[in-house]
Amino acid sequence: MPEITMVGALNAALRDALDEDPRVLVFGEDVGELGGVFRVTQGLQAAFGRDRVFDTPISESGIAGMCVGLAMAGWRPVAEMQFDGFSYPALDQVISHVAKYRERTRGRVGMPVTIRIPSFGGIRGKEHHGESPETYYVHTAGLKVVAPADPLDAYRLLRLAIADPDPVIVLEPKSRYWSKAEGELTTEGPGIGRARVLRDGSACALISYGAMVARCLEAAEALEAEGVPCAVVDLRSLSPLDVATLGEVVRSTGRAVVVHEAPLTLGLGAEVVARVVEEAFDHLEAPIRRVTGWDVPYPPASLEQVYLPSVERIARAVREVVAY
Amino acid sequence: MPEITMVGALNAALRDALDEDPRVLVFGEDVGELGGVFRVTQGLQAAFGRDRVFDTPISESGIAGMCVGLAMAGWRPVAEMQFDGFSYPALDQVISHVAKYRERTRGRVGMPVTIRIPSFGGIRGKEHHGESPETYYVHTAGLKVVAPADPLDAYRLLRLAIADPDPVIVLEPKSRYWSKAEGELTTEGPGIGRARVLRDGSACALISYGAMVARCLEAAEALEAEGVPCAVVDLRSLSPLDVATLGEVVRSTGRAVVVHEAPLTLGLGAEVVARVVEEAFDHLEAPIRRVTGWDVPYPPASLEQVYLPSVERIARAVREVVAY
Amino acid sequence: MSAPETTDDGFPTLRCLAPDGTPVGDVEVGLDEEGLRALLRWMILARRLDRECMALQRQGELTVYPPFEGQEAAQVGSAAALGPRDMVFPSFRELAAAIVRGVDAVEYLQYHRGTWHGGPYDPLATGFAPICVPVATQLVHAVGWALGAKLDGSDACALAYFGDGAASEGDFHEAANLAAVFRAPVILFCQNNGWAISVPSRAQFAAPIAARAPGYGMPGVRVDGNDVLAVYRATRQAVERARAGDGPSLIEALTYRIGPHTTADDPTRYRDEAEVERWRALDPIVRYRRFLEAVGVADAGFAAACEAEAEAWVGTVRAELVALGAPPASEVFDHVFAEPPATLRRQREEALGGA
Amino acid sequence: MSAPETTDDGFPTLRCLAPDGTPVGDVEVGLDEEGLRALLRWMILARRLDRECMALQRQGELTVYPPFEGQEAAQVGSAAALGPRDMVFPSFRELAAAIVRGVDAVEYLQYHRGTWHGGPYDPLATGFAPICVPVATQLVHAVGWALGAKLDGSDACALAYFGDGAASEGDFHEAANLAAVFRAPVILFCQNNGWAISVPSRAQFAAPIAARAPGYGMPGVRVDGNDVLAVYRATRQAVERARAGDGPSLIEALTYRIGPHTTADDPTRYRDEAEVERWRALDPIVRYRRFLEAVGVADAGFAAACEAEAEAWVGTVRAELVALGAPPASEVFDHVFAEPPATLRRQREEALGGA
Ligand SMILES: Cc1ncc(C[n+]2csc(CCOP(=O)(O)OP(=O)(O)O)c2C)c(N)n1
Ligand SMILES: Cc1ncc(C[n+]2csc(CCOP(=O)(O)OP(=O)(O)O)c2C)c(N)n1
Ligand SMILES: [Mg+2]
Ligand SMILES: [Mg+2]
Repeated sequence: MPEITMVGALNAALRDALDEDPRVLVFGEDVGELGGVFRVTQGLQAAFGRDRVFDTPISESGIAGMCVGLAMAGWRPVAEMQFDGFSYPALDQVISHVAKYRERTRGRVGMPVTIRIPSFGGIRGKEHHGESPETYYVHTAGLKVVAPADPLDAYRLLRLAIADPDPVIVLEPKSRYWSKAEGELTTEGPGIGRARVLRDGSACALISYGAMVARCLEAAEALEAEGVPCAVVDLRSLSPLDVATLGEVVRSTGRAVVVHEAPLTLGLGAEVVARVVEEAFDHLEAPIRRVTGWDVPYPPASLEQVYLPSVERIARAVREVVAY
Repeated sequence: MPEITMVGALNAALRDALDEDPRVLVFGEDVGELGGVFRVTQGLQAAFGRDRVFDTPISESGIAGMCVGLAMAGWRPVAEMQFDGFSYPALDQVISHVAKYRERTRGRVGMPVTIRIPSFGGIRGKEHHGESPETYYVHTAGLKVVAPADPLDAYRLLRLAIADPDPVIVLEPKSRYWSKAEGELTTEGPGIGRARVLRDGSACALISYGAMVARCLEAAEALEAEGVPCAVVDLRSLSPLDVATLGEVVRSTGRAVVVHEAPLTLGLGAEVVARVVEEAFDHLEAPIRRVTGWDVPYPPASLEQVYLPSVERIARAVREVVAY
Repeated sequence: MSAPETTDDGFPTLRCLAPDGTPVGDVEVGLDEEGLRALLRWMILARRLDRECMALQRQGELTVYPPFEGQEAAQVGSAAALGPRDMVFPSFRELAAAIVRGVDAVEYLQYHRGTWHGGPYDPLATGFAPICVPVATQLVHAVGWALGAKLDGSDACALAYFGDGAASEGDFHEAANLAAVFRAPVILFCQNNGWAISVPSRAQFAAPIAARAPGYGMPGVRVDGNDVLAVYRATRQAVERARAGDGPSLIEALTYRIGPHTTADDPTRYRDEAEVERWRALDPIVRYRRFLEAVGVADAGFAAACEAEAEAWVGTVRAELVALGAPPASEVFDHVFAEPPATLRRQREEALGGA
Repeated sequence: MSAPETTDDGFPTLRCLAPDGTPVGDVEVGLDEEGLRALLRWMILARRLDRECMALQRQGELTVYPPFEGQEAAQVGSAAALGPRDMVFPSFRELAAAIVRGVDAVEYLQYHRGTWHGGPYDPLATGFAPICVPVATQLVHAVGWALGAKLDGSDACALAYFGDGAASEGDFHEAANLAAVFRAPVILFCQNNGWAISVPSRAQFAAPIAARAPGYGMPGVRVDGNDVLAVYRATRQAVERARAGDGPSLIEALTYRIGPHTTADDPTRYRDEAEVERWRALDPIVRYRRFLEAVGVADAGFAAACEAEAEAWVGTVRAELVALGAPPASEVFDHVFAEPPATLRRQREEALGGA
């Protein structure tokens, strides 16, 4: 089986979705001829034509708003926001309409809308190119939010998002776009709403998603060598959260560290802590630590590693929690 | 001393700010001749003229964006978003610019911007008129966010917001606009960043803000009668959070219930739980409960009391926590 | 009688009937006599219902209500120009258009009764999208729907209503530009009723809204919004254009909101009664009725019959409406997702017990 | 030589010089000989620096760089028409304009070196707002600033740059409309360089951008953006209008991005080399230099001297730039608030230790 990058897997997911369902449309800024600034849509316009894969003017609010109308007309829109920081002009349409339309129409008008957003930092990008927007979406009732950590899961989650009858925000970790994996591209396996335990370990649970999963695995490796075996949980589905798995894992470890790139305050880690406290209070042997971005705007390239959770920061937090 | 409503107190705060600082400007939709749909700006245009108090077209993004330019030109803009649900078109300007401008300019260009947003539910409003947008703002690094619970603190917080060198989002609880208080209007007292303990009690801490503070006080009253004395903390400053006070109170009660109108998931309660766990883990005798709005769009008028935390729901949570 | 003052800017305004009902332009708009009478009937029904709603609100049977009195011609004339497979994207004041589309008034009014959100009726079956409160946001929905219809090879079109106030929003621009670029079969229909709550048109923009159309590469027409024939004609033309694949159009209908912004508003705080009186004299129903009677398409008996029908109808509407109970609490949870996730199921249980 | 094809739409394009430098319009733009020469000097300096930046990026000294080659006249001509108290609101490709404003190139380039954000230079001292990446967002900032200047009774004005791509954003519309309503002294200056990354103008809008101006009630001018005199003249006029209290203007400068969108872009994926060649032949520097030499305002020695100056200058810029170290880690925390709150101070400590 050949290796595939995350970009390749996402491209395959779009291709297969376009192929299998004639109602799927793919559009956004530069997704056509260019194939997207990250090449995720490469070749799709040539394969499926300009009616099904097309460029839009730079109008993020319009892109999200058109999704609403297209969904009403029976289409299954898959829109790309070019970067995390440029998804914000669409927030009003997403919060006020995409998320609420099914509810508002008592279920008569569904919103099978997928919005893909290349997200998070770590690529030495300029300001507005390293944002972690998940909180804005996770807090918004009516949306589902997923963030894959590896190519195979990226394929699965994007396919599931497109097939979902409800709106799904897909946060693609840019810094992992060129990471590779080997295996079958399939929609089988854990669905939206399910976390994955990537590694077992009794000392502490590392809970993360997106690009930070790789750093958690690295930290777990290092900690294992120190005699501190850590479980690693990839949340995948940021909304709905897999509360059952979280509870189960932390009830067994008694200790947890949550890791994400977003700023600390009201980053997803806050919700994870709250849920873990609700699910596993009697089993907790130490406060849950959050290793996250700081409460600052995402910094410029030469300072981004000061901001991003490092393997060392993760490991230190685990050591502290274990020593508590 | 005469009684004053929250609307009256906010009006007085704007009037005093306009009076004391000639660089203060007040603008927004219908704030001029009409005096705002809630009358918060009533009489200000007549008193200070059309240059300092003026109507804008319906352009929330433009309103927030103009704040940036006006601040650069040395003004101190105080903008009104007409309702919580109509503040979303301005999110891009607020997140990408208002919050980041000082950072981006290495402190050379400050953003002494105040954005007032009549917020939260409980007034039998239509959809988009009962939103609790605090998470979007609290998670955004570079902003301060306050939410007063009573008229005197509304005066204080709005004055402090306007005087603050950094951008402050003021979430005004609509359902308390016509609540009354007696006392001196003053900026003395707790600043932005400080919570207030409104009531002492050893059994459990009720932590809330905005309109829910009144319900917490009511619940505390009822619980006191049952022999369950509760402390009530009014956060006031949602960002920065007064972590020290939170820790102190919960270290003494060992139990806490957080109450807010916003949906549960990544509502401010999640952050409060996470902080309390960090600050008071060894003192916790029960999991912290969150009594909040559900993870659904704000419901129509005839169902809003199904959604809003009721005194009964709050009291029940306290009883459960105390019985844990 | 002089033309409304807002038209004193040199920009042409399409008109078929003078305010007194005399033809001043081509009155052959392509409707047969029955069609012509239908316009009057709808306007009469709509006005009667609008007034009933004001009363219902005063009596506590509706929460807040935004009346459209004065705008009947703008709404009826435009909605009547559409076919059954077309889709209307309303703002929040388009009850008259909803009636023309066949939306059930009681279902619609659940919105204002506070028992449900934007689309208590079936938007797809009625061709009338949910009531949309965040102004101008519906315009991009309409463009998306129209693009979808075009991709389906259908000749259906979308018509989106918006106000003069909404025209200042970014979404207006994105919708107009996207429509033009994609040649989407959509009609952007502005009811310029002179006011956005308390803010008059002149404080909202510095040129006629219709004058924006050339900047997008689409036709822009300004029409006397109190002249139902002119509105019908302009809309019909735009519809034909859309069906022919020639893309979007912008229509600005000059009209006036006779009543308050909503029942929560007190317009005496910001506008002169004299202005209201001037517009009252331009009443769209009186004008059209005079025309129909003058040309012999309807007699006084027809209007009387319509009024009687309206009376009976609003009686039924009222009766059904006040009989409506609150929806079950479960409604709060049951329409958020096609399949509620475990976390939401748990909340539902906490809220409702086993219900 | 034929005019750029994008102008074949009947909309007039202001031009002073033909592509070969021959005057085709009034070339008296109100500049003395020194002023005329300064335009050439700035263009030469700018181009040389732009090319150096491309090299610096290839050598790993800059992260990503957006070149402006081909757009020198559009930027220099417009920026030169401003006074020292005016304020420029750039997008992200306006290094040439920054140079004219006196922004220090090394400070500016810290942005592209990845050592700091949008405004590494002092925006207020230079009259040049921070680099602004979210397209069109800067336009409303400019309107706010201009309104502020007007309220101060100053005759200063703001000039905001934006691209053809940015013109599709809602913020463009809100800015234009707000500017018109408030009669704000602001110039909305569009560099229509034919492309928004890979999307050509024709897929972005269906009418000239300048044609949008009447819809807002402001003058709109389209100008040959490779003709520095025409750009200067159009901007000058707009500036005078603004200073006189007559409000905003919209200028669309037709130009072309000769290079890639940024150094991360490969334009051969979406456009023909032939198109690039056609525009290369319309080089703004060659055109203007021919004119100056023909009318005897500058001789060949002048251009040579400018080139020598540019060479030496970019050498210094390069040396200073590559000598720049990474900023201290504390920078991540120290500019978020005027006074860091306790929660942030604690994070700072956690990140930096006692530092
Ligand atoms: C995005 C947004 N901002 C503000 C509001 C509050 N609001 C409701 S109606 C209205 C005025 C609308 O004026 P116009 O578009 O002319 O419509 P009309 O009320 O005259 O029918 C405003 C500001 C809103 N509904 N949506
Ligand atoms: C709001 C927003 N959306 C998307 C982008 C990503 N982006 C960067 S430049 C660009 C194209 C801009 O085109 P144009 O305005 O014509 O400027 P040019 O690059 O030609 O100078 C895009 C889409 C952005 N910067 N901002
Ligand atoms: Mg109006
Ligand atoms: Mg461009």
